[in-house]
Amino acid sequence: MTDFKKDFPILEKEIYGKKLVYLDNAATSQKPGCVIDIISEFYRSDNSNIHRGAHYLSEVSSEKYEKAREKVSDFIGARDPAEVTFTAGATDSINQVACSLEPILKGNEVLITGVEHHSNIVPWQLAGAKLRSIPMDDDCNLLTDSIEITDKTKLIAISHASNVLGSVNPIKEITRIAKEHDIPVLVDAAQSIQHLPIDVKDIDCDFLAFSGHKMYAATGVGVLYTSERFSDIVPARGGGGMVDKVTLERTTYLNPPLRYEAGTPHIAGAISVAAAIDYMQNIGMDKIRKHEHDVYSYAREKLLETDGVKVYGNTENMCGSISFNLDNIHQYDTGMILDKMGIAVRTGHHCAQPLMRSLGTEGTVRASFALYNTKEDADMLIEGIEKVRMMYT
Amino acid sequence: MTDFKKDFPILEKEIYGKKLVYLDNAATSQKPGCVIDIISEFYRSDNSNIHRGAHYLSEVSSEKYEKAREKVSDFIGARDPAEVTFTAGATDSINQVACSLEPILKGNEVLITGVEHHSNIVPWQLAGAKLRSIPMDDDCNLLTDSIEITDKTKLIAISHASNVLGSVNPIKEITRIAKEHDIPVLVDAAQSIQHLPIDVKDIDCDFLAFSGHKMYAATGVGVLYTSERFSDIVPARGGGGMVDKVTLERTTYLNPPLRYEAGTPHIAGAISVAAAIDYMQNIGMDKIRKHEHDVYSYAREKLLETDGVKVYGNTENMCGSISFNLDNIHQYDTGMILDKMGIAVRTGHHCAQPLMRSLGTEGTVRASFALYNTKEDADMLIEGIEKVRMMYT
Amino acid sequence: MRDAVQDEIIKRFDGLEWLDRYSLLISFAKELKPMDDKFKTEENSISGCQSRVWIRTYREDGKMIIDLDSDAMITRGIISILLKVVNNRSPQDILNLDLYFIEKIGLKSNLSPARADGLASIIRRIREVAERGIN
Amino acid sequence: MRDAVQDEIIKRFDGLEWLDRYSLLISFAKELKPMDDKFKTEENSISGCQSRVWIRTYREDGKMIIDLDSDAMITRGIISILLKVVNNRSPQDILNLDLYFIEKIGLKSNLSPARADGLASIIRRIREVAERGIN
Ligand SMILES: Cc1ncc(COP(=O)(O)O)c(C=O)c1O
Ligand SMILES: Cc1ncc(COP(=O)(O)O)c(C=O)c1O
Repeated sequence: MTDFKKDFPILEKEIYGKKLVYLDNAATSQKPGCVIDIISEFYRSDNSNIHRGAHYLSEVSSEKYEKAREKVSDFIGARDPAEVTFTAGATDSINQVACSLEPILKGNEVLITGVEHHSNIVPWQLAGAKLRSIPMDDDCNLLTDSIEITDKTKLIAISHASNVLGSVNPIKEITRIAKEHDIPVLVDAAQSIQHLPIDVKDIDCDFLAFSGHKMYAATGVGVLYTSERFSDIVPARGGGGMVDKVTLERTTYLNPPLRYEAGTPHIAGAISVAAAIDYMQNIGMDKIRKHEHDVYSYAREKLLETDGVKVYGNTENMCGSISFNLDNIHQYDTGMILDKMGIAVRTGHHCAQPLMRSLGTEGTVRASFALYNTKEDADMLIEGIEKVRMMYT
Repeated sequence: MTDFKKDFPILEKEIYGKKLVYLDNAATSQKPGCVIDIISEFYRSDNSNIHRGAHYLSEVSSEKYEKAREKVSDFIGARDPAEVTFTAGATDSINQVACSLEPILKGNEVLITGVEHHSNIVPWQLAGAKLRSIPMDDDCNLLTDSIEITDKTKLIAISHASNVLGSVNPIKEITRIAKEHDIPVLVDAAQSIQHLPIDVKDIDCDFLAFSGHKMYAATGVGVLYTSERFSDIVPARGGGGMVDKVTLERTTYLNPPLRYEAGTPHIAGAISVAAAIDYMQNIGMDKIRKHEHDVYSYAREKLLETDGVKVYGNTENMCGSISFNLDNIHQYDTGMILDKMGIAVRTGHHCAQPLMRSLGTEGTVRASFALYNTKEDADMLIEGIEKVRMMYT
Repeated sequence: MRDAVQDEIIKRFDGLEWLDRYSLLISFAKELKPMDDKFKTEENSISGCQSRVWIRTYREDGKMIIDLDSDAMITRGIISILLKVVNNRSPQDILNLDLYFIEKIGLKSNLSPARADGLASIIRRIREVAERGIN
Repeated sequence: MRDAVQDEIIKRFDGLEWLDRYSLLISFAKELKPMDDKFKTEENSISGCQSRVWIRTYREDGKMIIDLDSDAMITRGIISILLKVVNNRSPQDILNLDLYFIEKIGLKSNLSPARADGLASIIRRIREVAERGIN
């Protein structure tokens, strides 16, 4: 195992005089120096607006931006880079789909799961759809046999991995069922793109959404994969760069991907996503996944072994996040004390209130892992938990 | 006059062996080193997701983000930082308003001007509104006396300054008229925020939109000012961070500003906007404006004096952009040749096809200025134009 | 404006390590009389995300009696200290108070606007009640 | 696969400064026979933003005859060279062609996907017609 921490400048930091143990990766990941440098470099020597440029810098920026699109396209196994559009984040990606599909969804139904993040709940409500959850068992395994599809069901929108539990949903099973009923599927990959192999052809989903900032890239950038099957839906946003002919009476749109990118995009952000993919691929995706799996499993086991700790959810495949609570200690207290020991976790409902309700708690403590976390980090967490318990007895 | 160019690393660059003369600022501005450094610094030592953080870094990021909001709020004279939301750019800001107001706009009318950017045209069309332009004379002065407001008119949406001509629209006159009819006004300040003093209380507009990347800040970030009068409209986007209680049946929203910021925002971007404002204020806004006015007037006069150059538009106040064409030479040719001399201008319709139609041209050459441009840059442009004319005769 | 109660509290936190400060907060929390469950209603709650806080106020001899509780210990600790400072005073007194102890004992981060459930919203709520008490 | 016409063109651009390359392009442009205005229709145009390009093709003795024009001189110059290379060949010949001259004379940037009106879309259009000519 090489030490990936050294690639991430912020991980050198001390918090309250303690070495930072960053376990809030499901909220946002840290950025390797090489990604930060590429962002600076872009502003220092290439920055220009893209597309239709008549000048050199504009060509350079456009080329880097389109190369980033190609890189993402390859990374997720898209058929064509035109299926990849850059957005402002996973939430934005999902909102765009909700807005474009609004005519179909309004008054109809979107099927989700019981573990969804608010970003995969509220956009559908704003589009006027009713929501129904696929049932799950007490361990939060989806009961795919019980999926009920009605005439009103117009879309299935599911997270690949839960940001709270780390549970991995059987998305291929779900797209298979959806296809039988000819229903499109959106996959919220915000918590899987950085942990699991993703191939949109293999998954056979129609939309896939994720954020750059959770996969070692800049804030303010995300990706929406839109299958070529949906290459002619009404764009959610209008503006410069996505139109062909504009009159006050009538406007025609360009083809994807430009069709779905209104206004000046986050050029530096898109380039940072490509740089983050490069960083990961240079290490090797398999190597990252194996390491992450080892650390995640280790941490999970340790937590399960620790007295007075309740761990939530238990599915066959898990990654990224682990949610727990200490008996009789409020998650807020746990989080605050861990923070004072330099251990950054997140506490609360994690933007998943419906899940909290079904877990019967107001919130959890969530430790979430990235490629730079180690078994030592997990040990520090356990040690911290023991200290919290001591302080409270 | 101090030399501001030295603050901008990219301006050191040579293009085809010639020193870069960057005159494409209306498309995007360059970034001073201090802004670039603040972005890097954020990722190197503060990066975390904001709000509800139980840990130190999250507090630091949240505080910097909220401080950025306050800085923007002060900069535009808002009553309260809650009136300021960060978006993905000017286009995004306008689309959010169009989406929130859709119930009111659908089947009704939005009054615009004849110089609007597509980003202030297409969103209203997508919201189902009809568009009508305020008449203007041949020099592109708005004829505010001829403004006709009907029962169908539900919004006036006007650019403060034209991205093509540099003409400044009489927005205060327009808000005055609008208020008489109790009609809200959106001001597209994408081309004025970096050049003109803006006070939203004084302008008395209801919405104001602009982009960070055109005012020396990062790509992927913009601002939407929403007057407190509109603090309870339906948010355009749903997701994490903007909700109070979420159930599958019903969701309630937080108050502004959070209400209008769904999902993880572009934290580094927002901070870069504050850094850009700091940079400008450190120089002094008055000093910048005087310098820009001198250079702009000089360039305009020189162009008007040059044989075979047709300059478009002529209003009392002008800033930023100058559009022109050379007799019998296609704007694309002019742009390409200037590029080879290291002079970056933009050519084409500048996302303002309706304006191009009324100017009777398919496109123009646009030179657009920023605080670092000098009279020497204007001289280089004129020299370049002379060379183009020579090559074409 | 110096305030003896606050000065006393500040002295107790003085020089402590971070973790010890939190231990002290917890012991303050333990001193706080729990609120009767019947008062822990939706109306009495101060909305937030991290921990729940309930408030109940009434007047006795012109003084404002404030009853506060939370489901999190650290918040209870903060509340407990806060009550030592603000409880049992006239509304005008409360509005005049300069709560300098917050910064001094290093709880300022709990005041950040990001913490909807932080001290800031509790104090805001108390001030609102006090203002209504004056008019 | 070497191609005499392309090699000849490359030689003429060899060693020239940027501005001289564009002067040469303009002189190529001047050699191009303008398209009759009646053919400059919406259908015949290759959509783009920077300059307008019209294309008209027909067959003569199994060869493809391509007529191209643009309202911008530099585009005309590029077109003029392109036609020297591709015009008057069989569809299969055209599809087989390796257009290496583009890179060699430094026009590659005109090929970027950002330039909807660039050489790339013109070449794409010619290939499409050629492919239809084979099937
Ligand atoms: C599962 C899931 N979906 C969507 C999102 C939203 O991502 P963002 O806030 O970057 O838009 C998140 C982030 O927390 C998430 O965990
Ligand atoms: C007047 C005007 N409005 C809106 C926009 C859109 O800005 P952005 O592309 O940053 O969203 C522009 C940018 O060109 C503009 O000039």
